[in-house]
Amino acid sequence: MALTRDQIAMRVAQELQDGYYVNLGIGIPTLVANYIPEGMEVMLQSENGLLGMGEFPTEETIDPDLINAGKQTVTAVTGAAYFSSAESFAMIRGGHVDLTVLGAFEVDQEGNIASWMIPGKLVKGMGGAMDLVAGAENIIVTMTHANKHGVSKILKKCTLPLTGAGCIKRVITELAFMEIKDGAFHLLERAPGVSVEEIQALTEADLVIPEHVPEMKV
Amino acid sequence: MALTRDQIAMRVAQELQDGYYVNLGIGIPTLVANYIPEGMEVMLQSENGLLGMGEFPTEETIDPDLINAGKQTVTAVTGAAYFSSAESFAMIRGGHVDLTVLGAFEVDQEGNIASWMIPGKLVKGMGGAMDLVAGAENIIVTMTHANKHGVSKILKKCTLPLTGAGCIKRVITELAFMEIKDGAFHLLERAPGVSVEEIQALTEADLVIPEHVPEMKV
Amino acid sequence: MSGFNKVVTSYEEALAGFTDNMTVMVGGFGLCGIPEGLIEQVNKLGSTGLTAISNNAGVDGFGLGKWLEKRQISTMIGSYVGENELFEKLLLSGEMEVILTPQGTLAEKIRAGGAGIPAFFTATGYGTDVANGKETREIDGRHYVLEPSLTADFALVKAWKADTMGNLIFRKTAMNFNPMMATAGKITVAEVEEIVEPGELDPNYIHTPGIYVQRVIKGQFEKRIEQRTVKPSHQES
Amino acid sequence: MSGFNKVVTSYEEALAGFTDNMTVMVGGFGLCGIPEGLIEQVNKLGSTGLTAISNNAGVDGFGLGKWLEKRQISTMIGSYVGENELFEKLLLSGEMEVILTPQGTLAEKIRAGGAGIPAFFTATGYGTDVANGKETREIDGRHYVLEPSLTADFALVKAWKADTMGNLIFRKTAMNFNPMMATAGKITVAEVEEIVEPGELDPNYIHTPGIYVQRVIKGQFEKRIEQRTVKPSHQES
Repeated sequence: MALTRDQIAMRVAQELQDGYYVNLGIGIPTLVANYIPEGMEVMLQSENGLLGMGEFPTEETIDPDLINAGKQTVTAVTGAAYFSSAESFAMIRGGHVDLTVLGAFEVDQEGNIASWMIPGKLVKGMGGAMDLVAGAENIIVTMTHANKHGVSKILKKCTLPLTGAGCIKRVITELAFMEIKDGAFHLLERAPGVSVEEIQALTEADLVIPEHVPEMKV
Repeated sequence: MALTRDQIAMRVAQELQDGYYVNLGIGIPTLVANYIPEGMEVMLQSENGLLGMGEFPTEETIDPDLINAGKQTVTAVTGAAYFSSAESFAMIRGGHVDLTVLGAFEVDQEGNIASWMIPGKLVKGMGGAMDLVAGAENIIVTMTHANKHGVSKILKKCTLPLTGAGCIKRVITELAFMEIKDGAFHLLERAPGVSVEEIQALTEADLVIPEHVPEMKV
Repeated sequence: MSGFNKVVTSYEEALAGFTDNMTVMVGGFGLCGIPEGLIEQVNKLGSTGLTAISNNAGVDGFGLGKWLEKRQISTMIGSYVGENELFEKLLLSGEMEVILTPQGTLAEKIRAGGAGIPAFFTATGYGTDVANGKETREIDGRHYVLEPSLTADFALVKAWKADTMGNLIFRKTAMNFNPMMATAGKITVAEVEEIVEPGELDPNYIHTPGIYVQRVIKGQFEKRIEQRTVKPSHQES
Repeated sequence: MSGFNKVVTSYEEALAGFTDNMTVMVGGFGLCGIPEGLIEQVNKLGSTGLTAISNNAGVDGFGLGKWLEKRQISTMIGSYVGENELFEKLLLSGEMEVILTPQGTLAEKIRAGGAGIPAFFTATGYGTDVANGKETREIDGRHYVLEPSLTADFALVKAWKADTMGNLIFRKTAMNFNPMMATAGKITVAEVEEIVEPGELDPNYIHTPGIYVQRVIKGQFEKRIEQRTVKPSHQES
């Protein structure tokens, strides 16, 4: 069966390592914070100037001067640090963040990602997304495999304006965990109960399917 | 009579304005701090990371963590700030320092300055001098008009390796206060008792001499 | 003399010399850390033809949203805009030009402007529309875009505390774009919650040295919250 | 698990993985704010062929002067060197190459390296030997030199205090090059005067966030003074 949003987040969380500094985008990526393995320490970076983002505040501790990149009120963990946007993106651009998780509209087999603009809709802007995809060595994209009409978003070539070129290596959808290399998607894992054929059917890109495709453990 | 080192500093100090942020180089420029006009406030920037440099400490207050760009132990005034070398040169390069005073081996009528290297002698490095001359809008060079053999250092063209190109506008020597513009030195003031002819004799550069050249008041 | 006393007591003084068609940077991320009173004053002045450099463009009726209402902005440079409906209208009608800039590139362009760096290379935006018309270059096997720096006639920033000499400290994530903008304005005006005497701020922890700041004014801040997210008070994990 | 505990208790651990021919940044301005114990340890290791990036090169018998004695440096990148006699010898004999770099350019090259900026334009050095062989460009009527950034295999920095997670604060002008270098090392080792628990450093005034720091060691510092300048104690102005 296709993964839920939370299950996608759970699978992403398995890629975390103790001591990782991680930037989580808005949407499913944010949920990853709920599934950090027991006893593992991870520091969340929020690109508006916070390393060590904590959970939401209570009504008593809410502070308008302490928000995350989604403009939500948050808290800071012990050992956190605040800094300017320039410093924050120095961290990101300089490759100091260990893992970045973010959503996308489309990805393609060249590692391109489109995540910020749909022509014809109001353009709100890329925010920090272009910096994140250009700066991070280690990116996981979480997205749905196809749109509601069954049109694949795992493509040979992105159709929407790009957020970054040649920068994506790993993608998790509700159906599959895939790696992009040598100009193709490689199927690493499938969602429990989802067949390789179902994945193949919803994948427009070249998909390399190994003999054995294990099921995800979520 | 030719100005003393202190008199040169006194003349430079007349160019200060209340509220100026000033960077003073090593040597005569340092002496300018002793002649800040009564009641005028000036903040001294030291490029190793201090805005608001104070006087030397006492034996009791000496602090190895608090030095100036000449590596001398100093103090900080009330309202000072410490910062990194990158921030310090952001100030300098970004043109935020109101006045920079520094020494030179040679200057020429194109506004070039040579102050850091004499071929054949050990090259110790330019330190912050190249950044200072490139970054400051308002620079005063203090230097001797000629060497001990009477060879002019106010030149048509510098002979030594440059510290900066086309960046110097004002020069004070023991004999004269000059402005560089339109490819020539312009004599603005002469040291008390020094004749225009004496200055002319020790100036290799093109020197524009107005009808009346007032004496400096020091 | 009072060479380093930068305190002004009215918003008129704070924005003296502000005119139509100027380029103005405005600090803040969303509505967090914005100079509310200075924004209000520009709104009162009614200056038009402004090029506004700000990460966001406020919301309807608050922050830069007010400038939109009065059609004060002709060009908006930001990374994420359009949290208000009016923005869309002005954009579609061509009354306003928008230059979308990746957030980190925007931050660095402003820092570079203040630091006398006219342009720098960044990988951000390579292969995207952001790189259109810009020089690109391969360096050590990666592709980069040349980005020119940004400066402004006025930088309007919001700080937590200032001393009278213009040394600033910011608080938590209300810092955001404010420190860089403070360095990049020909005239930088800091609106702050508290003004203290020189010496009261520890010189070791000044975020913005006073050399960058021309005017300081004490403001009143509403500090409106855009996304009020809380957990129940009794949940104690 | 102890994912963020970066404290090591021996200099061997602090410099584990340090080898010949590496590029190493060393913080400090003159002898102020140098990581004395880490410098000593590299000296003990006897690693050779090093490219050392440091504003200065120490003095005879102290700081990087010790590396010179053991002929450990093959290339020195700094802005002001040669405060010791040995330096001159090594330079003239060709045993060591020296790349003199303007101090502000050096600071910015290191910051850029840490911030993922591969190159930037600066007016500093235009028209001088520093620009030899480098691209220059006129932008808005001024001339600039393109300067590539610097990174290092190891960055050895000195801070005042660290928490166990590697958040650092520096003290007074002992800060100097240390914060930028901390961002530019593949492995950044901070030698500090005091290590405290997380939470003891105010998150609002962290100079170097722990993300940049891989190892922290508590050191003993002699803090030698190069130019001991004092005024008489009774003079009270």
